[in-house]
Amino acid sequence: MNFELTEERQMLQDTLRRFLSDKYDVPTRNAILESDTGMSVDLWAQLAELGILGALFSEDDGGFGGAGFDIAVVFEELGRAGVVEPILETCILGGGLIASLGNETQKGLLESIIGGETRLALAHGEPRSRYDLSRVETTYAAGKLTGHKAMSLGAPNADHVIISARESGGIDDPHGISLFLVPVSQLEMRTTPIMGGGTAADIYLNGVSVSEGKRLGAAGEAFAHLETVFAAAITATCAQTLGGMESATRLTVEYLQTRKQFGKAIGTFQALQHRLSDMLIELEQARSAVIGAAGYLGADTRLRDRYASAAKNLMGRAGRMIAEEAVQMHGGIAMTQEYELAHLTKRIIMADHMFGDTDHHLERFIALSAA
Amino acid sequence: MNFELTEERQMLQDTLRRFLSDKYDVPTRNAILESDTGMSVDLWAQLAELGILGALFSEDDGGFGGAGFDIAVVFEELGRAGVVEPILETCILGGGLIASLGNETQKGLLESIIGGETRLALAHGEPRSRYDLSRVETTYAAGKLTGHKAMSLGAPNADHVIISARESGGIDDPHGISLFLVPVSQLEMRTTPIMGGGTAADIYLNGVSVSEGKRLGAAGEAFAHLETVFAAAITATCAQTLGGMESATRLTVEYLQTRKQFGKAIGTFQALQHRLSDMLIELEQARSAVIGAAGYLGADTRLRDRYASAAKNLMGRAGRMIAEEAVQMHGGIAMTQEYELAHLTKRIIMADHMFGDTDHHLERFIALSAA
Amino acid sequence: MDLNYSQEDLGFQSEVRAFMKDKLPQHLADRVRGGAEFTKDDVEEWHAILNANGWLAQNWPKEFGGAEWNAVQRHIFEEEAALSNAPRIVPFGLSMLAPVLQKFGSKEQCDHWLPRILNGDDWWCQGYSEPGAGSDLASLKTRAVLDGDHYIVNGQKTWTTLAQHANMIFCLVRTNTEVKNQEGISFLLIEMDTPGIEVRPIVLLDGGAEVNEVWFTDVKVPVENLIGEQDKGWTYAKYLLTHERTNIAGVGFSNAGLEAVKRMAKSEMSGGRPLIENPHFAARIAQVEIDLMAMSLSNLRIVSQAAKGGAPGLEASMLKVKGTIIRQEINDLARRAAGSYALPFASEAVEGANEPPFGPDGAGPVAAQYFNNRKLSIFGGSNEVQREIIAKTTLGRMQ
Amino acid sequence: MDLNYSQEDLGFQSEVRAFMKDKLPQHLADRVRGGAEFTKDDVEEWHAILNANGWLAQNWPKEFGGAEWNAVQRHIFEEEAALSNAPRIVPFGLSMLAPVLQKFGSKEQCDHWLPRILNGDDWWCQGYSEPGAGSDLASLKTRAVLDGDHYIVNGQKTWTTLAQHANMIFCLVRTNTEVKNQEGISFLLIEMDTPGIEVRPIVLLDGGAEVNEVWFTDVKVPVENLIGEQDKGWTYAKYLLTHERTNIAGVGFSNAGLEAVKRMAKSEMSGGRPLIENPHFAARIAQVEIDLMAMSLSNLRIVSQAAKGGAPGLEASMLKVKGTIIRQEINDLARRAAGSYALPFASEAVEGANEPPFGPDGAGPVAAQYFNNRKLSIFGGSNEVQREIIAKTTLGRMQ
Repeated sequence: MNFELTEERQMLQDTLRRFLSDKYDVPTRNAILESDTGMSVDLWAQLAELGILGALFSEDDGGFGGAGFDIAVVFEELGRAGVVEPILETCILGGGLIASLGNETQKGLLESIIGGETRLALAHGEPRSRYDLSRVETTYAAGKLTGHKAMSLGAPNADHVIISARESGGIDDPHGISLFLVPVSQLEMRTTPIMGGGTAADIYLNGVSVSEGKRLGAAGEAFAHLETVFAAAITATCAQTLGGMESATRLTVEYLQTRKQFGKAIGTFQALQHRLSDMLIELEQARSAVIGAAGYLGADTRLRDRYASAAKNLMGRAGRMIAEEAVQMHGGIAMTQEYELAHLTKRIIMADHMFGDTDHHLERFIALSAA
Repeated sequence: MNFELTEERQMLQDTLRRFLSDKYDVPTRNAILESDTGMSVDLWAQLAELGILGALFSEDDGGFGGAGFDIAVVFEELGRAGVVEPILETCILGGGLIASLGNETQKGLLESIIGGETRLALAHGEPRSRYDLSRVETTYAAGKLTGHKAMSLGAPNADHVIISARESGGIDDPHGISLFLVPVSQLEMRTTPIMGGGTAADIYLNGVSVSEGKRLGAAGEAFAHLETVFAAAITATCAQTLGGMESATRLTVEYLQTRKQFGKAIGTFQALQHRLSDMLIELEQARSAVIGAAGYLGADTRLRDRYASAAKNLMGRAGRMIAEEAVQMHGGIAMTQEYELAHLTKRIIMADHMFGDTDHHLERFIALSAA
Repeated sequence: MDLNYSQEDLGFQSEVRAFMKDKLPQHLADRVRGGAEFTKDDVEEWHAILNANGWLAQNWPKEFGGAEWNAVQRHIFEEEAALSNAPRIVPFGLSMLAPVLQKFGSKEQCDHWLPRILNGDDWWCQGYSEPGAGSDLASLKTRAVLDGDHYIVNGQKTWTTLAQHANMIFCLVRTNTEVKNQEGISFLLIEMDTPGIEVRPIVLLDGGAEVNEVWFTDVKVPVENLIGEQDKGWTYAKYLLTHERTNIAGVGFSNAGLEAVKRMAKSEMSGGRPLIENPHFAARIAQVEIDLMAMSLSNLRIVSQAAKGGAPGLEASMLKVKGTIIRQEINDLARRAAGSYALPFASEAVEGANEPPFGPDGAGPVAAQYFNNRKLSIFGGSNEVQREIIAKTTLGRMQ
Repeated sequence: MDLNYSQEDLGFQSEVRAFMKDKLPQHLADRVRGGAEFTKDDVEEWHAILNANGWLAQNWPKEFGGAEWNAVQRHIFEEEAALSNAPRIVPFGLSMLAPVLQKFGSKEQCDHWLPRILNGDDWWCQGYSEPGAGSDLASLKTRAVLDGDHYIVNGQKTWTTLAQHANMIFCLVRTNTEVKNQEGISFLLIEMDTPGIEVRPIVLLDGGAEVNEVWFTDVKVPVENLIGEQDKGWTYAKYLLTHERTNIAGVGFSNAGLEAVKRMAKSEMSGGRPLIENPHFAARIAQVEIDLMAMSLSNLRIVSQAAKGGAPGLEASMLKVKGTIIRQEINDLARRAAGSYALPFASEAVEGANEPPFGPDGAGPVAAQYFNNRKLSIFGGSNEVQREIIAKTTLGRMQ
């Protein structure tokens, strides 16, 4: 039993933290948020150069990490700084699927992903699927993709989108789902910035011609791989949310120390002290939940998914509590877009709408516990 | 719209409050709790004489009340004083069923109930029924009752027990349930004092001979009447719990005003002030919930049951919150049996185990809302 | 006790229902239902419709052209308005400034300003909050110095709602620095186009810009725009704050919000069934509905007490806290119901753009509303301040 | 990072498991599972079994006959003990007094008292709390006045756990009233059969009598029973309080408690199905289980830090608060699971009576445990005191 980071990961954390505190300050981020694309291509290149993207891939895939704790370390730092670039979409989802399913040609993309030249997205959810991973109505038949994909994260900035479609089986059958790697130029999409930064798109597939060669892996066999990258995506999201919660708590502590009302620092008010201590306790719970998800990411699927769902449920609850309490204890200033906490709050809360929310993962945890 | 008590009910409230504050002080109650029967026959006679039992029956049945707000006023006062005598069991359950189902002979009992000479109990729940009102495994066939009744409240002190049994239908069919009025001498029971005061018994019906003449109402038609008296019993329990919550809150306010720590009254500590205000807010919620249950007790069954279930669910949550916070803010003293709060706390919490708990009524509310 | 409305109240309720049916323009109701922000024109249109019916100044005495409704009638109107998706009445002139004018203003001031409020000639905003003051309102620093027949005002107000639409602002200003905080404050009416006033929008975390900073640099205000006596403004301010508390529980908003959540939960699917049949989501809805049912009764209890002349004190604070908890919980349920369609940053799309929102009906504004309504427990006397009032009123003085 | 035990720790775990299997008497495990209270004999039996294996004094240095386990080993033992339904080790002599003796006691005191603790010759209780002191421990009033070679002790202690079994008590007493509260306190060992001592049981709200008042009237205590220096007792008391915090999270108890709830929920029926399949009950179980999983990892993090010599400060307070919240929530679930069979007042029935409890297996003690365990957040440094420590440590000094 050991809860210390390896030297390499410690270095990764230090490097990334220093880089982001130098290069990703609040004005920079606000400029990115207001830009047309909602991301910085410059920063993307620098992160790649720094090896941050490579840390998310195994050595076999051309990286130097890729384990649960690598993901946790990187995304916790991204979350602390409120980074909005589509790293999770590109590396964890897109890259993860190519690494696990791609043939040699398709795997060729990994180098340019790690190098920062290519970005990917996954289009899996649909208007009626909510968070159910196996519910896919989009079809692939006679070389054409037909359906409607909902809120594909990062698609507006991706070069290729991986699209899930059903080739056989009933509407919620885990078996029969395939993935196709489609250049973004072939897709009709309606894009939107999302609350808390980043972009997403609804994708309308009106019989888009896609050759069988674009399929990732065997026909109808994608589900287990989707589950695997979702487990990693949940870990990454939870770590990112943890980072946001840390920053929100830090800002709250500083505010309590400095803001005065009725002639005293508001941190001297006992009611706020007790609420702060509850925030700190939940923050420790959240940290442990992320450690659990990361530590069991490589374990057997039931153990992995049990810890992943536990983490996502706990982050949903603890994240909401910390975000709301941080705002409330700040008062009006936290309501303004320009104050750092506003951005962090939005990221913490909106993470609940990605990869299954608090309730979804509670149900999944119950199902996995009964199994 | 009018939220003031009628003059008569105001008088009833004043009379009962004065009587209980004179005659039902803590030493008296503790003596009752430690007595073999767990109740005071003297007090019972005095309550009857005072007209308290009569206030729970309509004029047609020989009383002078019986409406929702009569029940609410009486039981709120009983709850404030932590009265443990089986008034609910005798008047609301037993008396209520006889009034609504009894033939002329059976209704003859009402006078002696109101007069304080007869006590009743209902034996309906079973080990596997939990809180489902229509689930009855006990049978009545060939003149014999066979089955096992769980935790019949007040049965040890009753003269007659009303026993539910199935004469037809499936195990959870609302139709097919009958009620029988059985002298306690005929019953084999195992009795126990209950947490928070009062008594209960498991009743073992090993083919007890009961003539058809003991049936209340028509064969198999008791269910709707059971629902009606349960709605009244829920209203009474909620009002009683409200009274307990009022007393628990009052004790907490007094304690905060007088108890000193670190040289100051603990009521000056802001964290406790804020928690007290949350207790007070929930107390108002609870008061409104009781008003809702009482006010709609005579309405159509869906409206009645919706407000009854809403009240029972809210009392379960608010009651737990107030009981636990009152104990926590008192500290050690509240853990001692002799302190008044201990008794009130137990009554508040254990009410959650009568007539359906917080979760049961949440489910019932959902079902009634969907209907 | 009687939980039902009197015959008279029922008659009034029918009248309000008929009015909403006949007079509320569909395009306004649609905007409310869609969660849109309101333009100045929208508000002025609705105010004019109400005024034509004599229903705009609901709590004003008849002598000033008001409807003089009692608390129960106001409650009925608010309930029906929320269920009909009527726009909210903008309160700054009507229910904040007007009661102060009527109680403390001169006859000239009343004659001049009150009709202008009714007719929509003036759009008022409120200059109370200042940066650094927060819940400690009396520590305000904006100075007004008497100079002949004018005050010269310097300082800054903040969180000024809809100042971008306003041509008038009523302000608390410090006219005396030698005395204790609460003393030495005056209540001034200021024209927004006076030289030296600058309005800067504050963009809120949901992207909306409903509040502003208002800066004053050597702003000249005629002395006749002083309300009551100089240095006595705190008395008027407190009077205003108690009047601000009408509809403090927001029952109507919660009812309408809960209905919207249920609508979305009926159409959204989860595991092949409507979300509303999911036991966990159904439990969340039921729990907040049960709390809301109880609070509605609490609200009616207090309303009916107020209708008889009782002054709600402690109870108003309790309703504020519980009311905001419930509204915020409903906002949280709404964002959950929308699933991934809560993600779009829809603020601009909602306000006037032509594109329809993403996802199911009603999903467009849910995230923005969730974030925006964090304000409910912060502004208008934070929930912490309310809890303090509740506890201290109950506990009394201790050492 | 590595969430798994080392090979060495796994070996130790097997050893503990084997020990529990072989040496834990069935009748004791049955009593734990049934939620029964323990007699003096039960405790002495279990202590003797552990002592025979060298496992009674787990945290004592080897020189005093201890096992000198590190934090991870202690954690493993606690986890296995809870899962095997082993009785709790009574801590007063072993993990509260002994560390103080070892650190501050004289050689004579160690030589005399430590072996007697191991052998079960003495049963110690703790004389800290006083009526009126509560969380403000240092305001204690029990006086000890030096009179030749004896102290004369007068005063009252309260909440003295299991004093009815004890022949010895260690006490904080005031030896100097001229100085500040924390100064002027001394640490005395007192024989319970000294004339002038009276033990009065306090019946708790669940009917149990595990705590007592201890009254002192002119009790003569030889000066050689003073630990360390006179008036320096507060230092020793604080040292003891940090040592009291082993297993502060109570993970083992929570795991065992949650298992018991699940067992009952599998056998109890609701709507014709096992209660555990009821979505609302399942959600409650899942939520607390998720919280417990996270807290177990927090606990391991702190344990592994402590095993390397790091001193848990803030973290211990966090574990105390969260740990008690979780345990109390599990107690609440247990009473819900039992349904109406939570009603019987079972305290006496459980302790020794022959009649079986009412209702399903395990239902007997659930209500009593729910009420009794309200103490978890009150005693041993209330959760309010812990929150104060957490916040103040984090915020530092402010004006």
